[in-house]
Amino acid sequence: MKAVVHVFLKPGVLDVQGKAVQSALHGLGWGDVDHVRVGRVIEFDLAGEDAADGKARVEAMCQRLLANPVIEGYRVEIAP
Amino acid sequence: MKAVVHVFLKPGVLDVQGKAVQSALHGLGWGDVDHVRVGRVIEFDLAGEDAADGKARVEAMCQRLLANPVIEGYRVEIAP
Amino acid sequence: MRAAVVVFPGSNCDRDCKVALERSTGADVTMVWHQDTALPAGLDLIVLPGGFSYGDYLRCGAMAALSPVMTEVKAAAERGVAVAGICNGFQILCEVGLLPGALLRNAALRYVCKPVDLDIVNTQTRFTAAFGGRREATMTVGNGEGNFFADEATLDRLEGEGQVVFRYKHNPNGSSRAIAGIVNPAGNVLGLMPHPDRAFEPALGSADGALVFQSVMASV
Amino acid sequence: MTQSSSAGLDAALASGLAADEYALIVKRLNREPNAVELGVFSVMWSEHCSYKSSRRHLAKFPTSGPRVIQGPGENAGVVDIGDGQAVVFKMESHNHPSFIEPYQGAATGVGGIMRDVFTMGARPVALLNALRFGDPSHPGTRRLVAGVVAGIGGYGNCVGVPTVAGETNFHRGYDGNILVNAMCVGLADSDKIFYSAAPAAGLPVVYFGSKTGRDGIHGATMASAEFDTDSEAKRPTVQVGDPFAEKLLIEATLELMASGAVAAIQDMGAAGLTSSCVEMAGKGAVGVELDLDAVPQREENMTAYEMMLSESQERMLAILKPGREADGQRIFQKWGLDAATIGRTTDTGRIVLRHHGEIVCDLPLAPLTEDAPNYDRPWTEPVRQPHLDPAHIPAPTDWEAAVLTVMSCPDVASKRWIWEQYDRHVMADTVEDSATGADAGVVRVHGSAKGLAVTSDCTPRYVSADPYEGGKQAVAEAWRNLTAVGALPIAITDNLNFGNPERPEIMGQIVKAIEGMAEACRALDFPVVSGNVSLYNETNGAAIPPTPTVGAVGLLADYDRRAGFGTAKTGDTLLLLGVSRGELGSSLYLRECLGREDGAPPPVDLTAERRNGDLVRNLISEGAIQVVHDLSDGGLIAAAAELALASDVGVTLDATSAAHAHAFLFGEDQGRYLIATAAPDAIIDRAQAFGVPVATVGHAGGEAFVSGPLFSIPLARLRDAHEGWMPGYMDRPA
Ligand SMILES: Nc1ncnc2c1ncn2[C@@H]1O[C@H](COP(=O)(O)OP(=O)(O)O)[C@@H](O)[C@H]1O
Ligand SMILES: [Mg+2]
Repeated sequence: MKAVVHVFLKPGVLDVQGKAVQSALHGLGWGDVDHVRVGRVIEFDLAGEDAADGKARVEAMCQRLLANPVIEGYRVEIAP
Repeated sequence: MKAVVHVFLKPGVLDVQGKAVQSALHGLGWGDVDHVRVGRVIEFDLAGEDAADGKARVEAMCQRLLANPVIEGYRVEIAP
Repeated sequence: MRAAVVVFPGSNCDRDCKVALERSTGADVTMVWHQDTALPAGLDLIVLPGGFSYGDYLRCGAMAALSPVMTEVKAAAERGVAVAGICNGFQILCEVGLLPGALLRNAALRYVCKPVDLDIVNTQTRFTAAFGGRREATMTVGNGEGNFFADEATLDRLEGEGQVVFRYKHNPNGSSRAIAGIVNPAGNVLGLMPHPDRAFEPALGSADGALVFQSVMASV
Repeated sequence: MTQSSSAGLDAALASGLAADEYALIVKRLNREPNAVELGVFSVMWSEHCSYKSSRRHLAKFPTSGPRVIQGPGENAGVVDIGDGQAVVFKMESHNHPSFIEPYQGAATGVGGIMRDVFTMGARPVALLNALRFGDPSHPGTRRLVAGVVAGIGGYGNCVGVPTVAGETNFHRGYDGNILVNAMCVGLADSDKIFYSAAPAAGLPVVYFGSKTGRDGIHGATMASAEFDTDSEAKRPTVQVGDPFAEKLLIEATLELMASGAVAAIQDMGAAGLTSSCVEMAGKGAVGVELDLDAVPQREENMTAYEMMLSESQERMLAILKPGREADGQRIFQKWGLDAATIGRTTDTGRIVLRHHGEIVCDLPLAPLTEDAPNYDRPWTEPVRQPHLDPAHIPAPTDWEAAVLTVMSCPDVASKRWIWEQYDRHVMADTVEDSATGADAGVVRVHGSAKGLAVTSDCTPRYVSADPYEGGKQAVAEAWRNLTAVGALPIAITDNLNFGNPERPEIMGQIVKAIEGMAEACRALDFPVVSGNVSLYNETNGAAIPPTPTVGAVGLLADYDRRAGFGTAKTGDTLLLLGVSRGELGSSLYLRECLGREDGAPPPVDLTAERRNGDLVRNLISEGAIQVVHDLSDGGLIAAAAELALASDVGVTLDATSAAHAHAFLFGEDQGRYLIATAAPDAIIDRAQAFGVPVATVGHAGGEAFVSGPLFSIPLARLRDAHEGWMPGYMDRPA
């Protein structure tokens, strides 16, 4: 199975990277760009075939390591 | 429209973060995890309705700013 | 000698570079703002200083590379004016394409600040002539993304053409082939991670950095 | 008289106020406060802002002196260093936020303390950090260390201020409450210091920096509350630091000041907009009226309450001189900062806030500041530990193991893993730092021959055993560390970290530690010019060891005339200045080798301290000695071993004539210095003439650390032990 984890700052938490990218894009002439958010994406393979079980394991990984639950939220996708 | 850009290191460029995450996951007991890669994801809104046109604009942004073609590849998705 | 130090928002070694240049060469140093669209006339050296331009929030050097002043810096480099990018300045030179390769996260994934012993691989450049054939130097590094990367073919070419100028004796950040500093093929654009601007007099632990600036002065 | 409603009282209790405090507010106002007003009271009357438990005791500190330009009460202390220059400094804690989110908590701690310094008109030139973590074997410790250190480095490195010194301790007493104390030192022209008091009515109040979000609401009251298992739930939105914004803010603030536009200025720290505008107007005895709609906002639909209590970082509030708003706009635009005129000063003595056209707060300023509670909390005399007789303390059976145990224990082991993550060299004026082998960091006063020496010190195990002596010792050790590099100690800042002051035994620690510190400050002419108090450092009723951290600054007239301990040479004689009685009470030897944490700490004889130190400083400034190390944790063993490692030369100590070799070598008697010199006779003569006890204790040479017949340890082995612990602990797989 393949896991894809997206980690983003929780709403309301200052996203300094998003802010910087937005102002750079505006400076380059893309003034219509808005609400930029920058996050991390972590992709990996894991053993097994059962997507539900895979998802549960990856969520545990997010809690323990991949995300910082104090300020970040995450989204897990499992593909065969 | 909403744009989602994934930026990953090119194959052949050592992904030290991916390697570190993998060894940490192994250390925590998830020994079956493999081929971990860590990338950046950038999400934003942009004006207009035409997905093809949006995609072209976002690819230009990637070329100019969001990715460094020497070391990184990118993937653009546009959603309504 | 006439020199300019470019100031980006987030540069933090701009004053250090100015002072280092003045003390080691007596150069007349102008500070140039990142939004300037012209450089002072008659420059012999342009320094891109260390720091965290624009916070380096996307990729180090990426946003600075797009500053208005960089168009002028590129043009000056093409005219043969000496350009030295130190630390963040090196990252910017790679981002803007004046030097090959890129600087990745340090292998240990940590910022590292320490004195480093360097081999001077090419003593014949515009930036090393004043070492008088000495093949070693000591300076300090301070970087989180100083891990020089280029593909094998590029690395071979850099080595073959004498473009590798400084090499770490003990690689502090995982740089390919322990490369600490390189020049462009014309030899007038230098990028290096160690800081000559923090090693320009003995009280700072080393005065070897002064020789980098004195080399440029000797070439004008 | 107005009675408080039960709904009002409940809201007050929830905001951290006590029932009688709420009753007092109602009485003063002659009505119940609305929600915004209650929020304003709750932060202004929090422990963090009002110092209500410590204020009367802090008054015992000596705070003036011939060099003091500004003592406690402003954003930072200001001390004259001659030539029209002043040093500006302060220390502050970010303990609770760092426990919750170590990276951001520590980072924003560094950012906050820098703002306190540049708000006064000073350019920050050095940073220090004093860290206390739980036991290394505690499951949370490693993650906290990694996060805190990365956060401190991530912020200071980016802003471009060198982090040149600090201290790090580990003890199970901090398992549930780590301490992150950050100190910033800045330089200013002594006639261009900026203050926070609003000078007149009718002036524009200008906000600049980052936008306001919902960050850290109730951070100040949170920092004043005990942790319990519930605190996860009442966690405020964590503040995230933006060091790039801070860098721009420094440059813009200093440029704005240089333009002559600033009448008064104050950073927005804990309790944000509330405390900054209340303090500015309150100190100036004017009033203030703000239009909250004008506040730059990061999020939508923010309420007045949220805006007033937000602790969003990297924000400043300035009162500009008449007609100077355009200067401000030009500078803010150049540096890409958000800015807005959000109100004016008035002559009403009130704080009036408008939001969406309505008045949402209208309070007299006086009760917020002057009438803030000032408690005389009951306290009990700490129980003294008995003095330990060295004859009754076992000597090591395996000396080599004992030496290596002390040199590799978490408190003594090299902190290279930490300080290599800090940029120590930016600004190109650092001449001594954590790496160089010196008892204090030294940065040059840019462009002059002068140097500033900086250190931070506290030995919590001494303060636990005897708060009074421990308080004295913290000040004396800081003074000694500055002296050991050759600097004249000029003033201190402090960070008083304790448990819950409502417990009489904790209050006793606070009172006695302050009294001990005050006595040492008086005896050493070492005034307190700024500081911070962090109370309620407890989890489920277990308090931290009392930790009154001292941050100190000294002045070198000529930085070339200084000392360190990294340049001892083969053939040098080792001299020990000061009296060695063999004090083992509360020593590291006792704790690390015998597993005991008892006994009276070494007493500090302040007269001898001063005499010994003055001699050392004179000798350094005359150029008579260059290699000096003070004795502290681990006694002569640790000092000699550190000197050997830093100088890369073997050292032999002679303990054969000591009554108890283990007490002589591991004893932690105070007021002592180890000197390495090629010309010992002249130094011995000088010491005797000065009335300072001096003994020849060994020499440098060879490649081992030796005290025949007790031990002989190859330097490489000693180095592995000393350098190996921290990377071994931090970098082992998860
Ligand atoms: N957190 C830290 N940050 C920076 N430097 C540190 C830190 N912890 C320890 N150090 C450095 O390690 C060295 C030894 O520290 P310490 O044993 O506390 O010194 P001392 O007892 O002489 O005051 C000093 O140079 C000190 O500045
Ligand atoms: Mg010391």
